[in-house]
Amino acid sequence: MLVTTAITVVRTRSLFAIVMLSGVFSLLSALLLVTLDAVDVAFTEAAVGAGISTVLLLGTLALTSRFERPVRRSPLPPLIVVLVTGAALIYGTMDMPNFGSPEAPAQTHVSPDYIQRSPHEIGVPNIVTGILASYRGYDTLGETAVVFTAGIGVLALIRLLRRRRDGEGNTKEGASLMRHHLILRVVTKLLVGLIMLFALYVQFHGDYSPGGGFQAGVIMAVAFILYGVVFSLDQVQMVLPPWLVHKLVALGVLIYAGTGIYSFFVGFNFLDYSALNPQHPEHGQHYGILLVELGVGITVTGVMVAIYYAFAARPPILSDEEW
Amino acid sequence: MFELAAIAIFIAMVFVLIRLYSGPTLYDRVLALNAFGTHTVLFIGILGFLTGRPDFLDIALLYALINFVGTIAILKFFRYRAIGDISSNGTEDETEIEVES
Amino acid sequence: MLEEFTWPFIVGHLNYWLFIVLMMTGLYIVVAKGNLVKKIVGLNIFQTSVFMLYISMGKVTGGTAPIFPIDLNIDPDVVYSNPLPHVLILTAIVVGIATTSLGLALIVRIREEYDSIEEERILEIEQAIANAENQRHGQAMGGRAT
Amino acid sequence: MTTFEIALSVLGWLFILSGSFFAIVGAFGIWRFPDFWSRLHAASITDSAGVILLLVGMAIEAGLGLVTVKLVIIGVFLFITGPTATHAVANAALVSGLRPHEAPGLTGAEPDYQSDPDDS
Repeated sequence: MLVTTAITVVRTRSLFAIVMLSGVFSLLSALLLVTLDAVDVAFTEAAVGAGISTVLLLGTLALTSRFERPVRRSPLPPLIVVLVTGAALIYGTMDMPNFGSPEAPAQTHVSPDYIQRSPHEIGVPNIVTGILASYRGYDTLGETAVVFTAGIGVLALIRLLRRRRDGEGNTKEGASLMRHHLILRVVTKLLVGLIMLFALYVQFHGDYSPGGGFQAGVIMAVAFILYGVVFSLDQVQMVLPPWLVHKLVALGVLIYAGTGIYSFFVGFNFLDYSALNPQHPEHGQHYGILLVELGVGITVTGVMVAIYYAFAARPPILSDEEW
Repeated sequence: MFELAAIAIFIAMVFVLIRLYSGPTLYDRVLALNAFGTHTVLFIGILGFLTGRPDFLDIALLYALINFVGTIAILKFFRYRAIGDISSNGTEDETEIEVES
Repeated sequence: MLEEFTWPFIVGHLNYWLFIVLMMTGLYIVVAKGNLVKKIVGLNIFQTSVFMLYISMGKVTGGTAPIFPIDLNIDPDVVYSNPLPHVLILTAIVVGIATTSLGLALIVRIREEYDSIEEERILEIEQAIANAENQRHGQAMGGRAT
Repeated sequence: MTTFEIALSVLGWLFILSGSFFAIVGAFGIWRFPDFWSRLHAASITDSAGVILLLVGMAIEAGLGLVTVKLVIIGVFLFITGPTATHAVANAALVSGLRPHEAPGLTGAEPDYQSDPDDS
C-alpha cells in the first residue's frame, strides 16, 4: 500500500491531492511502525505527518500555486540514476542479517545493555523515554536546538515581509471566515480543551506509556492550530500572542540546558540527573526526565505554533489563473 | 478472532484507498481520507489486542483527533484558499458568507 | 551467488527491498519533478522510508514494544525490540518536520521573488538576470568582457 | 470459566465480527457507489455501526479497567469528530455546486446557495 501511495504521488499533478496522499502515506507508515513495535515513533509520525505537515503544506499551497506544470525534460536520465542507486542499495542489503533475527549485530551490542540497566538506573518503564532523556541526553539537547534553529529560520524567512505589508492595510479582514459554520465551531470549542488535556497526559505520562515531550509538543500545537483554522488567527493570537510564543521557544531550550548546568554546579556531570536528588539517584533521574521532557515539549509547541502563525499570517499574492 | 477482524478492516482500508487514489472530485478524496482515518483507528485498536498490549490505544486516540484536524484544515483551505484569515480575493468570499448566513 | 536466494533469505530481506523501492520513489520525485512543493513531498517520502528501514532493523521476532510493565516487575522471558533506533528516529522525525517547514518557507520566498515554483521557470529567470547583468557589465567595460 | 464468562466472550466475538462486517460494507460502498452523495451514506455506516460494534466488542473482551475507559474515550471522540467531519465535507461539496444525480421527473428544490465560482 505504501508503494502504491508513493507511485500515485509521482503520477498525480494536482498538488492538492498530493498533500492528502502524503497525509495518507504517513498514516500508513505509522501503522507499519506500530506493527514493528515502535510505538513511540508511530505516535510521533502520526502527530507530525498527518497533522502538522498537512497544515504546513496547505499553507504553502495557499501562498503558491495549486497545480504542477508538466516537465518538459525527458524522465529517462533521472530514472536511470534512480535505478542504479536502487540496485547498488539492494546489493548492499545482501549481507544484512535476516529481518527480526535476534543475532543481528544491532541487537547484540549496545541495546541489551540499555534494556538490562535502565530499570535499575533510571526506573522508568518506557525504555525509549529513558534513553532519550537520560542516556542520550546530549543528542536530544542537540535535536531540540535544531528544532529551535529551524523555527528561527522560518521566522527569519517569512516573518519580516509581513510587517512591511501591514502598512498597506489589506491584511485586516474582520472576523472569521468560518463564522457561519456553527456546528464546526461548537465542536471545536469542545475538542480543543480535550486535545490539550490529552497533550498534557502524553507529556507527563510519557514515562509509563508511549509519549513524551516531542509528541506532546506537537499535539499541543495541533490544538492551537485547530482553533486557528476554525476560528481566526486573531482569536488564537489573543489566547497565545506571538511574543509569548517566541519566548516559549527559547524557554524550552533554557529549561533543558538549565537542568544540565544545574547538575554542573552541584558537582556532577553535565545532564547527570542524579544531581537533582543526590540521596536517591533514581528519583533524581525521574525529576530530570520530567524537566527535560517539559523543556522539549515547550520548545516543540512554540516552534510549531510560531511556524503556523508565520505561514497563516502571510498574505498570498493574487494570481487567479493558477487556481 | 481478532485476526479475522484485522483482516476485514485491512481489506476495508484497501477499498477506501482505491477511492482515495481515483476519486473524481476532491470531496470524494476528503471523504475517503476521513473514512481511512476511522479505519486506521479501529485497526490499531485491534492490533493492540492482537499483540496483547492494549496500551496502544493511546495512538488510536491520537489518530482520531489528528484525522479530524487534517480534514477540517483541508476543507477550510479548499474553500477559502488560506489557513489563516486572509483570503486572496476578499470580495467574493464575503458575498458568499452573506448568502450562507 | 544464486544459491543464496533461498526462501528464508528472500523473506528475511523483503523488508529492506521494500523500503529501498520506497526510497527510490522518493528520490525519483526529487530528481525528476520540477515542482518544488512536490520535491518536498518526495523528500518526506524518502525520509520516512529511511526511518522505517532503521526501525525494521531494530525489530526482534517475537519481541514486543520496549515498555516495561508499569510496576517494573520484569519478566525475563519477554523479548523487547531494540529501543535505540526508536530513540534516534523519534527525534529525527521532529527535526524532519522542522527542516520541511524551513524548506516550505524558502519555497514561499522563492515564489514571491520569482512568481513561480517550477524549477525550469526559475532557472530561466535566473538565466535572464545573469544575461542582463553580463550585458551591463560588458558595456561598462567597453564591450570586451562578455 | 463460568457460563457467564463464556457468554460474555461469545458476545464480544459477535460484536467484533459484526463490527468488522459493517466496516467492510461501508468501505465497499465508498469504493463502488456511483457518485459522491451516495458514497457519503456508505461512509456513515463505518462511522456509526462499525465503530460502535467494534469498540463495544473490544471493551467486552478487555473487561473493566483502564483499557475500557480509553475505548470509551475513543468512542466519544469518534462520535464527535466523525459526523462533524462528514457534515463539513457535505457542506463544502454542496456549496461548491456538486449535485446528486436525480431521477428524471424527480427534481428536488435547489438549495438557496450561491454556487462557488471556483469549483473543481
